[in-house]
Amino acid sequence: MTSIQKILLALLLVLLIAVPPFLGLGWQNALINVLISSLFALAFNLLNGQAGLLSFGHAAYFGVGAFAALHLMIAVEDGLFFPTPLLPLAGGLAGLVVGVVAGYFSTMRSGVYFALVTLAIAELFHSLAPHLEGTFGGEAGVSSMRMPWMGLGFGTIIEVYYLTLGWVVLCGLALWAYTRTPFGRLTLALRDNEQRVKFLGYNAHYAKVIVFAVSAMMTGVAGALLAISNETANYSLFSGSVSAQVVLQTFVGGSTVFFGPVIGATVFTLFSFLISDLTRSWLFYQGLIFVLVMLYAPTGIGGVIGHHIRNRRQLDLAKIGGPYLVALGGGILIAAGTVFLTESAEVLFGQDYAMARDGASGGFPAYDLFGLSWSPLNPVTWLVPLVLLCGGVFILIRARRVIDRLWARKDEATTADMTVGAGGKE
Amino acid sequence: MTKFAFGAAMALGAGTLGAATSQAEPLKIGIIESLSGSQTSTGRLYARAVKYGVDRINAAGGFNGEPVQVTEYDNAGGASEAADKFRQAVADGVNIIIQGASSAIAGQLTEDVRKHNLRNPGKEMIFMNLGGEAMELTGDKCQFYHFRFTTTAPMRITALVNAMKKSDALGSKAYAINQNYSWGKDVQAAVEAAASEGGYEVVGEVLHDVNKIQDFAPFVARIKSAEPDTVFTGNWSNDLLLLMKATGDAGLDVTFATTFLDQPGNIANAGQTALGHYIANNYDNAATPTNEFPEAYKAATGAYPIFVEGHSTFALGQLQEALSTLDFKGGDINVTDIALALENSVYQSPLGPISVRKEDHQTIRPVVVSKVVKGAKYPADGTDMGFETVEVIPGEKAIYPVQDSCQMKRPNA
Amino acid sequence: MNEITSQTPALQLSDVSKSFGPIDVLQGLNLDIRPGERHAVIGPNGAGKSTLFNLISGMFAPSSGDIRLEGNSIGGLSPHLINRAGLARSFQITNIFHRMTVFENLRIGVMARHQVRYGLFRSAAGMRRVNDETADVLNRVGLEARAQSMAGDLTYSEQRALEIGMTLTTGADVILLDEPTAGMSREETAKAAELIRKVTEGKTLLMVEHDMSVVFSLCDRVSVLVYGRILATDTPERISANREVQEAYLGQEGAQ
Amino acid sequence: MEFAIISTLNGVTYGLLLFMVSAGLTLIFGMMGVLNFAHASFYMLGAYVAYAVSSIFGFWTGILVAPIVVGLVGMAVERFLLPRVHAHGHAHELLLTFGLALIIEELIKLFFGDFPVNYQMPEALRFSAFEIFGTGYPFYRMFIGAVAVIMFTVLWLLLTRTRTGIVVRAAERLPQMAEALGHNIPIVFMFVFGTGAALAGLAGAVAGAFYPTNPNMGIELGVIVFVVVVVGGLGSLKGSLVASLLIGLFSSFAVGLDWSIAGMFDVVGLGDWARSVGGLLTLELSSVSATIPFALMLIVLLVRPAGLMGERN
Repeated sequence: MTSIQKILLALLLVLLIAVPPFLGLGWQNALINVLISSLFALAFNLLNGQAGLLSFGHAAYFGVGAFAALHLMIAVEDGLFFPTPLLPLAGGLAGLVVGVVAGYFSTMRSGVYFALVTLAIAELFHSLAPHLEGTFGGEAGVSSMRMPWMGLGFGTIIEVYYLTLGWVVLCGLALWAYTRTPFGRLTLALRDNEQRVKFLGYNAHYAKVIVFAVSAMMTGVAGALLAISNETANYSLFSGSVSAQVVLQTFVGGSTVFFGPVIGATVFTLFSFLISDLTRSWLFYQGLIFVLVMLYAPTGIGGVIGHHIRNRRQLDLAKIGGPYLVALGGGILIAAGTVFLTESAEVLFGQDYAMARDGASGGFPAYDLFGLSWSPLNPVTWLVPLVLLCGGVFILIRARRVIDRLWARKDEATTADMTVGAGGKE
Repeated sequence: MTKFAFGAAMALGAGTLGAATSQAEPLKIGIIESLSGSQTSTGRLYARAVKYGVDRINAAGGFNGEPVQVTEYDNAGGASEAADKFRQAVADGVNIIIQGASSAIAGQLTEDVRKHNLRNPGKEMIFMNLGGEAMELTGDKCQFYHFRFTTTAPMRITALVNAMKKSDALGSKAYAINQNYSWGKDVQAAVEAAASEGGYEVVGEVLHDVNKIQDFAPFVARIKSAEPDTVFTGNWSNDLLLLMKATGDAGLDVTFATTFLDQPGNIANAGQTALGHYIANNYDNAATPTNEFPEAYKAATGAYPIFVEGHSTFALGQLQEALSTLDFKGGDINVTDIALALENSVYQSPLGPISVRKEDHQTIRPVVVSKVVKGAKYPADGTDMGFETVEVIPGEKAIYPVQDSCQMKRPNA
Repeated sequence: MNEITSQTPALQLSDVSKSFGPIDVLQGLNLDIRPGERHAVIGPNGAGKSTLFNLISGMFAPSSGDIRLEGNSIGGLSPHLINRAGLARSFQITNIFHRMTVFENLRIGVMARHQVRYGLFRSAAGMRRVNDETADVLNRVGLEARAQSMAGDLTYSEQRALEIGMTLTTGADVILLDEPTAGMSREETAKAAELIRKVTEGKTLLMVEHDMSVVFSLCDRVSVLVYGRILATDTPERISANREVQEAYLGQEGAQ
Repeated sequence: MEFAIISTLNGVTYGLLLFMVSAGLTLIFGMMGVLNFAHASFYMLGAYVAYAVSSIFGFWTGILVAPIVVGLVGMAVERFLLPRVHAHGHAHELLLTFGLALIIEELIKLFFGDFPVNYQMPEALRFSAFEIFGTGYPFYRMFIGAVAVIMFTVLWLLLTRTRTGIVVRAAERLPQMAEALGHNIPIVFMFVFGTGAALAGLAGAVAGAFYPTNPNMGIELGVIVFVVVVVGGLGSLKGSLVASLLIGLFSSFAVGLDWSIAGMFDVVGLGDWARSVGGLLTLELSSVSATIPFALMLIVLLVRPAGLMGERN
């Protein structure tokens, strides 16, 4: 880490400690979720980004960690002496144990086959858990209550927030430190060229099991933090959508940059916090964002930022800043057009509108959107998104050409590597 | 510096919370529903009905001198998302939360409410459970601030058995096929329990995975070999549709006694296969003596109440009843008082009175038993079929004894 | 070196066969490599040279026969165990960690030797002995100027040098080099041969090599592998005079 | 006996349906090495397109149009989207299709709503083909089976007997070589992907009229189709057929069998002990029949990753 990065990180930490008490409960809660999903994504990316093993079943270890912490919480509620702030240890331990076993089997395979083994393991958990009521509490799940400890009640959201923050920072730094250890370097080597690692005297399978187990352990801690925050866990934690969510967040954030997954987790968590109650199509937008990132910035947001930082000396910000702003404007126009069309479709194909049509005896009555009334039969209604889309695309293409040219000029000057296709494709 | 900021912030936070309660306070209702995910369709119907109910309260002058406010939260069909939205609702100062589409989420929310109330005396919340039918919600998990405004498995099965026996449709051999989770198990237990009353023998029962079976033909083969007259099933959504279609395709001649056949799309999808089968539910348009309520609902929302909207509206009506007995004179809202008022309220629904049983906060409510026929008064899904009321079983007859596991702790007042 | 080890072959293959399905790639191979000798395996394409290396280094298990490293059987062991027993190999197609620096490429190997294989609780940057030794190997293969470059960015001959360097890192006494000069210019080849001579000083070397000039300048003995059998093993001079070999191999090579 | 015969019949037709959906996935993976997560979405898209078309132009038009539309969508995906991420490896291709699956599902919800739509087979097809042990056997089940069998035969012949098939298989193994021989490989791949998608679309159009057509049908079938393809061997058409039938038969028979691990312990007299332990040991096979395929998939992946019929790589 360079000193600038260290200062930025410290600044972020100060903000995370000092600001939340001034925020509303909703934001405090949202930040807890951001922290938990950040740790989850970091742990997942240890396996995905560092070791090159794409897991489609990380929900299994997340869920196991949550249930383990919860069972310990129940024991504490029943009188066992155990400090509440240390509950995530149970999640980490459970994640580690399950991770060793699952890792042993899944790392026998690589590539797509590895992904499919992890998928199958998670599906086994998901389909068996509701039947094992003793452990997983049927479909209702198990629940407990945080017990006070040393004068801390753990009843308010802010207390849970600080507990979560402490654990996430601790685990995040541990994961970062991991990349600096000999084994962390070996993990990278495994991703690059597993065969050569074997011929250098390492048991590659053994090494992969350890990476898997560490990842599962940290995932378990994240699960435990969720359990502590929610005070319940049910079998849906094992569902494919949980595994999928962490994959989406990691890749949107950027799997090649250590803190990239945190960006993805933050963006997605806040997106759902801010948007999910506003529009029913938020999952559509989320999928769209993911696909666009995959197509135009395969290294993710973190990858693009990293690319710019790496080339900051050669980049003339004064020159390239303008076109970037223009491109951003184009992007906003396209987004506005897309949102308009999506929300219109939501209305026009919705049940309410069908009823309104019944009321208007089959005609096409006007509908309300963004505080205005639009008539489906009026060409203006469709001209608006069309103009937005076409204008946006036109501006974006023009801006990209300029940006590409500026980057190309920079490349001629330096012959530096180009890992990202083009910087302007954000 | 940080410590100071922290302390100051705490003081500030406490200050604002205290200040917010000093002026006329509106009653806030939060709907934490499945507005995305696989149960979206049901979640949206609940949300719509609740809004209709709130509109009626507001049309009658609101409460505490302010209109009742209602906010929708999307729990995406997941319990942990629901827990998350619950905290959001707490942050927004919600007094009453409402959910209907999922038992599992109801289980989560009732626990959340219980813990919240323990930790925040004086700022209690009520959970109005519109659709979580799991027995444990009024058993193991029963608590003072949870109210269930729907039936449970024993109520529906008792009603089915009574009505079908009376109309000679029950037969002497019954089969139970259900989903392998608490609801399905509750139904199976209720079918066993009602055997002597209904004079039938349970010739077979099976539990299957929830929403994972694509092909029900093997189950139909198994049912057929037991040769039942009536098949009881608590299945919903695809599990019900696929089961009925497979039965129809096999030409198996049995009568289905169901609980969720009225879910939109079912009748259309099942087609002719659906004819002659029975359902017990909270409400059906055809069962109302006058068409006043369905027409009023349609006028306001654009559609008849066809699935869960009826009983959800009644629940809000009951809340209105309860609120009408209270007057906080524009001051702080005392949620415990609302809960106490709810306990004493009786709502005269078009189908009969609905009251709350104080011991476990289960509502004592009428259950409608209907049969799918051609040319019904209210055709379903744009087909020529619909439900015809067989009998409305009054609440006292449908209700079951309080579960022993319910140890409700009442507020010390 | 004491008496016994000097008598025991560094590497000994007895009656080794390998078949893939119906195809017999190697048939009843016998080969003794003396400690400290430089030994080349030559032969036409498809003779089974790569398979031979893969059997010795543990990528495949032999179908039958025995392979001994300094007297201990290693046939069928997994690659990492064979490496730990003291045998390292390079690859014909460059097989390095492309997205890591040159220094780190070498350090992975050095770490293995220093029993910090799975070290999770220390900093990699703080391991002085490991880093010193890595720097030493780096110097020996002449890549000190490129230490912090990404391995993938090196020139081809630099990558080949790195490839050789990596076989040195684990401290093995027996080194297998698979066509270390393949694809190099004449000039580069000469340099590479010199490098190999220098870095394998005091070690046992077994190499597959096509370039006869390298074989002649570097090796003590040569084995000729044709259609899965050893045709002859002798000094380079005598091998080149062997008529059978000329017919089977050199003639063919000359005709190309 | 009656149970066995009826279960076999049911299992075979269900297996054939699974094959219909998995055939396209197998084709795409076998030829191009792309594990298409959006495949089940193509299946769902097929059902919805057929529904939309058939409500205006009739059932058979719908069956005909759906695979064409879905096939075109597939070709567009292969032509315009996949190449963009190709350089980043198979993982990114897989993630892209995964994102597409999310989008397709949400789009369908946007336009068709969350409820099942009323997509029905014509009344003329709704009759019993024959009667067995007093139970009618629906003709449409046989129709689904027949379509699957035809699909298999045609694909098999196409791949092994025709010039195109040989080019496609050559293109998979040695793309540069095939290209050098004058074949337009991008076009070949585009058609392979399009065909795979069209097959899924056809399966959706045919099966959607029998099973409910709703926005969850993709997810529900998707996972099981993965199981089929893995168990059969990624890329092996024959393997998919065998695995489909195997899983179809298994699901069918498991329903009637109240086996549990505790029951097996009875044999050695430990049944009561096992029942007292509970948990996993007392789960009945019939109630967890949806779990077994995943266990099967796991075992196959670990013991024989090439699947039942796949070639070892």
